[in-house]
Amino acid sequence: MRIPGLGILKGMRQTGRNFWAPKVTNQYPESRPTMPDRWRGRLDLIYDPFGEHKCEVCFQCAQVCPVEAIDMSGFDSQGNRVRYGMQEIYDERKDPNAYRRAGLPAEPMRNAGRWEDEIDGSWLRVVIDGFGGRAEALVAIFSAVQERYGYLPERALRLISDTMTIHWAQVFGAAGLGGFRLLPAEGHLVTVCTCAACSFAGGESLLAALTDELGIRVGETTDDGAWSLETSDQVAAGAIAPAVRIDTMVYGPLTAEQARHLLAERRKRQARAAARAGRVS
Amino acid sequence: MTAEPTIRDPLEIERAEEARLRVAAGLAPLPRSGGEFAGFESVGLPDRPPQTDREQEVYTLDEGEMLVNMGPQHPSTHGVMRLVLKVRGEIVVDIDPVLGYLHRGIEKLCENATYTTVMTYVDPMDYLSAMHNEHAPAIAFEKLYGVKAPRRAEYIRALVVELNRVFSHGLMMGFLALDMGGLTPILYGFINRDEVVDLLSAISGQRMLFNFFRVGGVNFDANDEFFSRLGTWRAGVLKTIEMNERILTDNEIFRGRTIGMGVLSGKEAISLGVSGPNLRASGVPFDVRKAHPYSIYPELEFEVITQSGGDVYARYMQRVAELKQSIHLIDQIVDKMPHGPVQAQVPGIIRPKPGRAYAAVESPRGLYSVYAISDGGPNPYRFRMRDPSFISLQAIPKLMPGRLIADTMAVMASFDPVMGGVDK
Amino acid sequence: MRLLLDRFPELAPSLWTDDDTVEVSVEGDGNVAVLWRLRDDPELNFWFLADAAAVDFGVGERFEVVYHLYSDRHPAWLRVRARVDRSDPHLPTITGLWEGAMFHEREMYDMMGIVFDGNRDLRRIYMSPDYRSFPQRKDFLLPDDAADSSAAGVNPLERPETWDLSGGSEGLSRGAVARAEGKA
Amino acid sequence: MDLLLGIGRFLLATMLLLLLTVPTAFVVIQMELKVIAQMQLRYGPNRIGPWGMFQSTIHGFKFLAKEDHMPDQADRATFTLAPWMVYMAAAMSMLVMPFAPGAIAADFNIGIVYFFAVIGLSVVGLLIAGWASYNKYSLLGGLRSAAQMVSYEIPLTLSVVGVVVLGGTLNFRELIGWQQAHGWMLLWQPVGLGIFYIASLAEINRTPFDMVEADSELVAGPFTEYSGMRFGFFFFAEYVALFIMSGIMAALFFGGWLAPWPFPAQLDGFGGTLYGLFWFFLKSYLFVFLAVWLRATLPRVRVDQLMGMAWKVLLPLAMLNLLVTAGVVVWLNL
Repeated sequence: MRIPGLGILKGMRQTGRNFWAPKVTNQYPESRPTMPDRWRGRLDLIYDPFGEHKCEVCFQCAQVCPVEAIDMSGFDSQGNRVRYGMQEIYDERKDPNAYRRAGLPAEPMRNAGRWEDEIDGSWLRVVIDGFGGRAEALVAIFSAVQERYGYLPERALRLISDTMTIHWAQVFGAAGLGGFRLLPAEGHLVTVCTCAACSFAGGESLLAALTDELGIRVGETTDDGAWSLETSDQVAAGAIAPAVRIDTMVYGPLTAEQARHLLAERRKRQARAAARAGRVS
Repeated sequence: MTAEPTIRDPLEIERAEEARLRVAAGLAPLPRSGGEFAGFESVGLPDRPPQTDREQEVYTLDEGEMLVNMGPQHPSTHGVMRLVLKVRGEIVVDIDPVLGYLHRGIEKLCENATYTTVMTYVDPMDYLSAMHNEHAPAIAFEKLYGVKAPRRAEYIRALVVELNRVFSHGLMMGFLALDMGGLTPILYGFINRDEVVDLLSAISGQRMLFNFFRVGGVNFDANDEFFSRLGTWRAGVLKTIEMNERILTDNEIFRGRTIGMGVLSGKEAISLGVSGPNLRASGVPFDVRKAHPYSIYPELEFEVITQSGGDVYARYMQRVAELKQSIHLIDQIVDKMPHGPVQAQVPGIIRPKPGRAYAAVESPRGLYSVYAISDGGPNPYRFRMRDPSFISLQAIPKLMPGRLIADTMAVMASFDPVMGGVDK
Repeated sequence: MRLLLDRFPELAPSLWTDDDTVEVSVEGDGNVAVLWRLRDDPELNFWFLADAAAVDFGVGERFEVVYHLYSDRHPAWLRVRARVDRSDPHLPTITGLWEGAMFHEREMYDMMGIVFDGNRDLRRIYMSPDYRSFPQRKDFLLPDDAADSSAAGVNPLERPETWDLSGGSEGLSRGAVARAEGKA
Repeated sequence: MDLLLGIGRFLLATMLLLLLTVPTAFVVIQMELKVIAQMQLRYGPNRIGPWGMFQSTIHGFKFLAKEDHMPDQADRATFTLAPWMVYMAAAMSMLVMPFAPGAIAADFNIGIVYFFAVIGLSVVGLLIAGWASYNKYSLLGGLRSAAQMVSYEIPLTLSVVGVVVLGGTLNFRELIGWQQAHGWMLLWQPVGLGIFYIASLAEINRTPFDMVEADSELVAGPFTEYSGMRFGFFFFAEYVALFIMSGIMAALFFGGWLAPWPFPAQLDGFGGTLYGLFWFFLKSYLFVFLAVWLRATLPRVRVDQLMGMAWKVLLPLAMLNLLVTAGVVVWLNL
């Protein structure tokens, strides 16, 4: 036999007691919860002890994000602006996408046809096959592409990613590593290493010689646009100090004389290539 | 409702009929009548002719009936679902659940994802039991790939899954009360949930969408921080649950509204495909953990709990009993936890041999199963998920006719559907 | 399993077992009869319909509707695969056996376009009523979502030449068919 | 001259009372926010002002700042009239509220009759709000309010009739005087008190009888389509009504402004008014607290249970109570 009202009184006793009980709300800005060590819910970039961002724009986080929510941009080791993200949000894929979601027949992508136009797809596939499609050969394939186009077109990278079954972010990250250009540019890029080992081994005089030879200072481009000069402390390991990188190739150890000779060689080769191009055209 | 006049000019009837047809064919906008009650009838009718028998049945109104759209934006539809209620005054005549407002095509997305990334897609399905959502694909993929998770990994899996069940059932008590107008139990439920979720974030790094299970193991081992938090939580877990019990279980108003309400017999429940606590509340002892044991459940001691009532109160009591059973299971698992690795040697992108695998787990809402087909590629060829709340939802139109609008909410909350899972 | 073979000798050729699954195949319209006998046979007694799902094996191939059943008497899941013609996908409904198959069948209709004859409520469940495609068929492509996914490049479905849905679906279907053959 | 003075006094009193309703609503709302929060193991509002004291005030001003929206097909006149009516019903019933000796705005002979007549007006406001909104939820809520309030009015009034029979007066001041002489009505009419409390909760749509705006079923009942200050009026009226019901209960059953001990149960002069005010408000807010406590604990009852309780339990009980009271009064010749 239940006495009516007793259950209600039991509940009211509970709430009444809780009226005086200590509260469990976390007063957020004043008292911050201690997150577990494994907590990976933070949405900011981590700083190192020197106050620099620890992020190296390697795109690995963007790669593993399953819903492709990460859209990031930054500067690679050469100071080029690099970006990884879903382009279709902003441009060409949007409209057909919307059509398809609505169940309507979609127009082909506006830019889809340009993939093969912009780059020579069949040539690239031959190159890839030549390296056996191995992931280790990625840098060599990049070199070949850059040799041909002067930079790494995004379409080529996409094609490499597709053909070699390497994730796009990895391909793109590798392309950002050293010496590769992601934007069309004229001429060659000469990078002199300024790491400690190279400086001790004569990097300063090497830089002076190159400045003298090219007639430009660091960070500048010659008037005809053929040569640019810059410095970096990440060109090569100290074993080949002092080192110079011309485009993607790293040379070293070099003396000032050898550097002048190297430049002269490249100029000759360039002239020959220009002459051949002239004949063909 | 004012009755329409029965004797009318035939020409007027014809005109009205024509106008209705034009509306049905989409040629004319819905008429905007004035404030008279008859005007209500036209609003809410679908703007196209009914297609199926059932639709005809629901959307044809008799004298004095009207349609009420409950949702997609409504305080108590547990997410975005629309219930079209056909009511006669306050009495529900028929219900048509309209789904799809949260449909994300997760099955299709998973068919385009690798086996590892599937785990992240299934998390937000039934967001109150994310661990169970990951458990079923993990088992299925392990079957496909022919790898077994280490024993410690299986124990950790069972542990987190039972923790997840605890907070899910605890929240159900709160939601049920909230849908009946009780404000407090939901907050006590959330106290418990917050503690469990902190615990789970100590082991997985995330609070809600854990992404913790891997093919062949789990992402992290349970560390000291986790176990120390688990001990603290275990000491106080029954407190919040008992608070809710004191407020609800003996409350006369609560009992008056739930006992005898929405009675689902065992036979009906089986026919409707209702599973899990809802089925057991109808007296059918079917628990996947016992019926088709997976993981380490054969090694644990527990009984299948059933209730005899089959009504809302029985479903509530079933949740409470299972919650305590889960805590009991957690104790056993922690006692028996072996040492060893937590992840088998499995590459990041796996390509299982062509084959098929079916795996089912007991989620807080019932039988949650995965049917995966591999074609040898890195993505599942077909990835099918059976979400229990999707199927249980069919019981609501069966139970409601003749009841009041207010009971719709109570009955629906007693089935504890989660729209993320229903809409996939 | 022996019992199953006794009762259904005609299904013997399609029998396939796994460590926890027994699988049989039936031709399209045989599903109701087989499932009915499976459910009501006192010794088999597969009383619980655990799942009903459709699988698309690509253009030019077939659909399959897969039922998973459970029985107290047997330790394994029973999987019944019913073949459906892809060009004319019709199958008798099993809502007469299990009412709960209603939502399953509505979902299959919505996602795959399989028509269940006799179903009283066969309409779209997730997509809007005026929607025209069947999203989970393999020839329904999602280039926008898939091209950047971590599996991009390995999936032939996402090549740009197959993006045009209206005409050029051969490119993709070849791949899908090839893979379906490898599996079936 | 007397007439003019009377009119002036009346105007002043009504003005004061109208002005009083707003801070009353603020205090009651603040109490509800804070007390429920405490019972739910939360802190409640604690950012605006010291200890979050001005949260409800900000709520009130927020209503002023919001867009005033009216549905296209709403009936404009009645839609506008409804909040006004509900608010006036609550505010007008304050007129007979016996705050303290000398602090009754209108000391009618038939104060109790007036009170029940006026507070019942709010049902009309809710009904037309539900009808005018052109919304099914509103309509259902409006009809629910009509059914609920009309049926609870009867046990409510019957339970008070017992008090009136015992006290022999319809005037609040005299009733309190009677209670000073004979002890609080609580002791004489415990059954009447129970019926009155339950029925008054239903009359002002408080949990567990908040069927009218049952937010998990009817969104917000008749208020669904209201926004801005119109909704604010409904909102305020609801809480003012809660205060009024608590005050009336204090006056009828708990001795009104009387202190709980007889030594100086009431004082004379201006100090006496303050003394009375103190006790009256203390008692009223205790009952407000009780109502809030109930709201924090109980789920809502269902419509049919609600009506069943009114007609099957409360009404016979109230009749019986009246019968016994009247019999005792006649028998003892009180």
